[in-house]
Amino acid sequence: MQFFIEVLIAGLLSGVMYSLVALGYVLIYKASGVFNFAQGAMVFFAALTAVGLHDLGLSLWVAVPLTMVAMIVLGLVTEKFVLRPLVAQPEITLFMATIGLTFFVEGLAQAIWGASVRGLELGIADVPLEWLMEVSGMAISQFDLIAAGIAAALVAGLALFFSRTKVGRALRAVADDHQAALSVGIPLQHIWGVVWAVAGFVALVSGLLWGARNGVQFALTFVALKALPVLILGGFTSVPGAIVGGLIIGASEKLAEVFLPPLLQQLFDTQMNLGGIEGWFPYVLALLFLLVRPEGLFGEKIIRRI
Amino acid sequence: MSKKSGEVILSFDNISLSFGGVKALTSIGFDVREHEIRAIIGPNGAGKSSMLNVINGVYHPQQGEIVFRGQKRRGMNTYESAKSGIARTFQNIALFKGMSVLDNIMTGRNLKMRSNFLLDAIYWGPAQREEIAHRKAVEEIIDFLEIQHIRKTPVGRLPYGLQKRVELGRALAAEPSILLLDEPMAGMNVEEKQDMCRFILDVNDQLGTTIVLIEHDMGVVMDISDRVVVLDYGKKIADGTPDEVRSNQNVIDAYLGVAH
Amino acid sequence: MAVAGVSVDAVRLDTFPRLLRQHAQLRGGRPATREKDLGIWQTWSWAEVFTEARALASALAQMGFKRGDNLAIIGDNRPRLYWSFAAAQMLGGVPVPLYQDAVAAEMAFVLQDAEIRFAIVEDQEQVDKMLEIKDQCPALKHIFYDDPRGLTHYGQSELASLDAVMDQGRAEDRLHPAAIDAEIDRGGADEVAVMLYTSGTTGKPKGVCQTHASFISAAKSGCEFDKLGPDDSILSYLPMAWVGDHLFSYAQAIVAGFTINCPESGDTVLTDMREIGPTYYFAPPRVFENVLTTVQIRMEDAGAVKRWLFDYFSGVARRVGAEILDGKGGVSIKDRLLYALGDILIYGPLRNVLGLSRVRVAYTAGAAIGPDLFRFYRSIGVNLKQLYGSTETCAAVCLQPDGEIKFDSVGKPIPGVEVMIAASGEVMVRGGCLLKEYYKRPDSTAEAIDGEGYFHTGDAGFFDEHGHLKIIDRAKDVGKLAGGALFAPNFIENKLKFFSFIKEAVAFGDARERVCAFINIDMGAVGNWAERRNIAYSGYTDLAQKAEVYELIRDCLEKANADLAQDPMLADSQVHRFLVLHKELDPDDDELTRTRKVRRRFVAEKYAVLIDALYSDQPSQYIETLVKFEDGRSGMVAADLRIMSATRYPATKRAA
Amino acid sequence: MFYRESGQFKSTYAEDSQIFPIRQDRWVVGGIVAFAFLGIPLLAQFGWVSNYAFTAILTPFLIFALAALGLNILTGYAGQLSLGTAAFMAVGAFASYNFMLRIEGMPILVAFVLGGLCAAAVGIVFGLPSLRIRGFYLAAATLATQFFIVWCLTKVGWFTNYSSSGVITAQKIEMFGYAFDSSMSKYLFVLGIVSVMALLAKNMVRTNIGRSWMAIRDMDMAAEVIGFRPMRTKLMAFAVSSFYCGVAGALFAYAYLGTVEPEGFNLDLSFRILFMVIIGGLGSILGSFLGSAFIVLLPIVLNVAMQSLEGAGLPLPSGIGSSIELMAFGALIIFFLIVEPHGLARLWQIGKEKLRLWPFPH
Repeated sequence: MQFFIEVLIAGLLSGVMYSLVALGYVLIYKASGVFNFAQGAMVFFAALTAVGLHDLGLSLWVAVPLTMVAMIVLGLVTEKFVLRPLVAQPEITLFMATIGLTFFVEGLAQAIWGASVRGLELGIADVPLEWLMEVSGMAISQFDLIAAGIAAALVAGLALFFSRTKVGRALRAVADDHQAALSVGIPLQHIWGVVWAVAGFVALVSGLLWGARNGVQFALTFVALKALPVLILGGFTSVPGAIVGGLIIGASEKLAEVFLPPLLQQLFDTQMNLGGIEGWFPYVLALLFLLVRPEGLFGEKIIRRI
Repeated sequence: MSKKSGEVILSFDNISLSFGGVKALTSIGFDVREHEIRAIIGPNGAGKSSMLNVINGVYHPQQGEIVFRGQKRRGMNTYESAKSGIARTFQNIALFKGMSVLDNIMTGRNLKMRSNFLLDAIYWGPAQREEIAHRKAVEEIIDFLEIQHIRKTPVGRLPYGLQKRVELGRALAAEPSILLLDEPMAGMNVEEKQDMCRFILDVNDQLGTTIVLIEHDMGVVMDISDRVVVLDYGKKIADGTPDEVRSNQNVIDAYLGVAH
Repeated sequence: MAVAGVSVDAVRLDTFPRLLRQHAQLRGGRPATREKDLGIWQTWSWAEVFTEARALASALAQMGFKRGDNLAIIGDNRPRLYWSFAAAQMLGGVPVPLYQDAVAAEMAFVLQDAEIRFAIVEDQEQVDKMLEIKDQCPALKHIFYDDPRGLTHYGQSELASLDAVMDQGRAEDRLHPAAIDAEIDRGGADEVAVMLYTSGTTGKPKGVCQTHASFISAAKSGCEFDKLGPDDSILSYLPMAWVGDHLFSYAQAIVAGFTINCPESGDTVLTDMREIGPTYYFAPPRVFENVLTTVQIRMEDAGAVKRWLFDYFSGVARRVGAEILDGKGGVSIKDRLLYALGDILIYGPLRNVLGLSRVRVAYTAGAAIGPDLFRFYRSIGVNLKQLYGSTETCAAVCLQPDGEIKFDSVGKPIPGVEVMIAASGEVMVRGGCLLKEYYKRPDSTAEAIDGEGYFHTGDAGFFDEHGHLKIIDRAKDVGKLAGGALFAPNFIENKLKFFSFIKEAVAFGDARERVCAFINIDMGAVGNWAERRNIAYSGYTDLAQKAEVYELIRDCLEKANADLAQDPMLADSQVHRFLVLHKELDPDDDELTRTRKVRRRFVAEKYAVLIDALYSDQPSQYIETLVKFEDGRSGMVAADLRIMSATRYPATKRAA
Repeated sequence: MFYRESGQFKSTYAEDSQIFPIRQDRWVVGGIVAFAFLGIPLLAQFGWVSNYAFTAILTPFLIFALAALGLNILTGYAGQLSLGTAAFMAVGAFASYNFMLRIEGMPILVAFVLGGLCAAAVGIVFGLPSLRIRGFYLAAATLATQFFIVWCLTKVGWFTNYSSSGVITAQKIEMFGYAFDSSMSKYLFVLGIVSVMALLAKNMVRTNIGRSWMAIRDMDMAAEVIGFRPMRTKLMAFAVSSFYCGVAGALFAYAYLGTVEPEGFNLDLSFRILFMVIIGGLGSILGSFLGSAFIVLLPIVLNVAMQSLEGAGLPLPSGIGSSIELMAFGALIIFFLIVEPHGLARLWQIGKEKLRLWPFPH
């Protein structure tokens, strides 16, 4: 039981960070109706750039802001050269374009910083919290906790940004209806610029956290990919959805990873190693979920009219 | 004209339909006779399209009863209704943009096609023979609708009026016993409207097809239809021959009600 | 095929039905008729055509169609209408094709004149006309329609669908196969084979009676002249009532046994032409002109490179194309190579898109053709030639032999035809191809054919040094200017019409001291020209009166004047003043004949006020005119026409 | 310009509905096929076509073309976006492997067909969501296929015949006692299969089944109303598509690599195929081939380019090649989507139209 909770918590903690990545997708989707497949690549790019600069001898306090600048530039460039020419194209076309963007950004990152794995030290040790150990005997990573904390803070911040600020409201208007937004004089291009910048920022933070956790490497893009099932669960347009979805995915995949293999082994009574379930579990979960609720947890039901 | 119309083949009794509390149709009841042209008219949002969608099984009424060719049913699915000889066109053109006029109309005959995908893949013997047989039938329709010159043009490139014609062609290709037309003349200029009227009448008297058509403005419909049912806010407010309807007070009010 | 009862004299192939029967026997399987229908070229073999015609014939016979009866045939070029000719002829009857675009009233006259009892028509449109004039033509008892579309609810007793009729006929023919053969054998070569009504530039139409013998001889000599055989094919798209179409699409097709192809409809002719790629082609100059105009217009939009290529190689072709086609020597190797290259890059593709790539022989006639136009087609490798003839002569008097092509002559008399120039300068013809008579018009027959059996063509012309006939004008139109100089209006008008901007022109000057002209602009060419200069216009009348357009037309006129000045005989015929008409001259308003010849006198009377204005010196003249529209309605067109004068040039001796 | 269509009229519907109604097209295509089957081997005899050309260009080109064809049926014709192509290829490859392995005297072609059928079955299962969801929801869902299948193949030893490394070595290709072991014979083997399957695909897309796919793609509501059953149609698309991918996967293992591991069929491969389809042209058989040729040749061209750069004295950091390749791919995708969403096939189409109308512009 205790072990279960331990796993659960660990899952939830990484879940929070999934939500963070997922948030990047939601932001852009809400604002420009684009499903930005490249978000993962942006995470990778951000992390790699930060680490790269850091390794060049800059302190993180310099490296991170510089990276932020880079991310904003990347965002603006993307908006101008990829999305604007494709405006009013079917969603699916835009989606494919962002797949292209993914490759480009990944390539770019590696072309600049090389393909080797780099470690990132944020100065937070990835060690279990002693006091918790003493109290309950559960091993919960201090790093995970803090990371989750940061993530949570950021999520909350963005939620506020959406609901309170002028830009945030403008964003929602844009998301609901481009034409209307235009007609009330909301500068679309400007808004999109902002959004891509914010998305870049989110990518940076998640990149740093994940990077510090698993090392900065190509695999980051797969972590980011996990945001997809999160979105499918939570719905592409809902911030709370992203959060809840993230937690569900995080928790479930950890649990599956730990508790499924024994089950399966009994089931087929084999001794084979069934590790790595977390590699696919979220997707299958999402897939099954879709069969039940195509519009996601918080997405609104689509009525087909003719 | 109505001399030609025969038995009742389709009748509705007390049909009600609502979307999440919003009532689209409230206890509608009327019938359709074989070989007649039956018009459903009414101001915008009167529930005309909903009615049509109920007929060919896109929507399923919460209550009420549909009797089609003597058998009762609560509303069947689109496939069944297509199988049973109901074809339709759509208010905003629903052609297959990526395909040529010919192919679009060919799709209308899919229910008459027997060959399976393996034969198709080999394109040998029966498959080819069938394809050609249906091509001939489709060419008859193309000839009938006078669209020979655009036979192989992708429909996406066609002007609105012609697209409407092609859509009619696709519906006709199924050789339906009942043809549902959802605002066949919407957005057409006078000339196009005249053509469309001509085609509708020709279909009706040369192929004997029963036609149920929706029209938003009364003008044209009154000339070509045998009987007219008038809806307003999802309720039936009149039913009868064009003249009866024209002189019906409710109808006049309803139409005066909506500014034009 | 019931060949059993064929008697000895049946083997004489001197009537069309017998020729047809022979084709059915010799090349029964080969294509005789094609029609673009339901998306493909439906094809009928000679055997099928023969049986179809027999079926129709038996049906007609059953319904009391007798030897000597006339059968009206009205509609676009449709296979079954062509077969109706044969069907009527099988029974010794006379097919009478009418212009399908004629209005009911015009048809009424012919139906009465020819005492029509049977009419085979294409579709609802024609049926409606028939029913409209039924009461004026009490004789008309049977109307068979080819296309039942829209006719299902017509109750009239006269009406029957051709399908039904022919089914009945087939059954009958199967029962007594010998009957039709017997009828075919009874036919004689000197019997009237067809009656073609000449719209005639004046007065009521006259029915020209042509015998089997004359049309067959005309067709034969034509086919031998150009070596036409069973492998040739032609696009049949010109009015069936026109002698040209009857000669090429019926007489020659049956004599030589080649394939005729009927287009899907009037407006798909160009595409159908492209698909079929006929080997033998006939078109009046106006068609060639339109095609060239569209070519030029379409090339305007082409990219710079393409246009350069086109212009450059057109230049090469203009220089040497015609010579190469005529196989004349004296063309340098370089030019030959260039031409070959041009053939790959431009001429070949051009012929291809125009559907002319397979054409062996193309003819034009019915009006004078512009030298540039003529040369253009020859230069891109189309063997375009001119012929001279008329309804009364089966359209076969002179042909241009290969290799001896001159744009300003109509060629040499064909074998079996003798041509003589009367003192008056009128061209007179004698030979096998002459008409038998004008139907029920002995007076005009006598008028047209003199004692020695010469037919007076009414054209003025002369033989040049190479024995080529040159036609300058209608004899009766040739007049004198007050100054005494020769005035040949058509000659002038044609010169003007050779400009792509000018569609029609009417020149005046007989017994006047100077020449003035009406102009009809070519809507297509001028409209396009205007758009390129963003001159907005609402329609013909508006465009016609634009100052820019007048300038444009004046340039044309001055070019023509310069040209006329070259010829001492015609130097005085240079145009002084002109105006652009506010409406297009139109057959429906009787200003043109159905073959689009100007009804000179009629026009002169109708627009007298304008003529006076031309000869006064007022700058403009108001006029309003009643016009008929396609749908029979009519309305007023009114405008204030500007009048402009054109520079003239002193007569110069042509530099020989 | 080279077209001479005048006189090529059709007097039957059979003629009119040929795959290549225009004679000149028939000649060209015939020529190309003949060259592929006879010309290239002949040149090889004279040593003008190297082994490298066969193993590194021609054979992979054909195999990828087949896979692209498969994906194109699903995405281009039926409008169902999938990111799991590689997984279906994997199923095909490993299924064939096991059929060959476990059934005595299994003819190779039969094994391929069975492999394809297994892929089709899997395709149907993972196609089920397409009945409820569309667009990139579906795309995301198909990732499940990708990861789950590869995981299964890696973890369940039976599939790889318990090879410790998880790598399998494909059996020899033998038919009627003839062993296809030379690079050229393998090429011909692949060519044969691909040509046949391309023809079959072409026939499918121009007949009712193909029309049903396009109908669903263009306007599913209307398609349903005129009697196409969405479930049937979509699953059929998944099945046929997966079958093609499966066979392609088998060829990938047997005729191209020889030894493969499940990881070889990763997401990256799926994307590669997707790009072929996009660049080649959605909804075009020809496009699949053009796209494949493009993607196969691009890295080679880039390599040559970079070598020449180094030759010119601009040494590039090692390993940057692959990154640049990635960027090039990405950039090209975006470029094509912006400039010509219908890909090379459409460009080809336009060019052809121009030639047919030459010298006229339109």
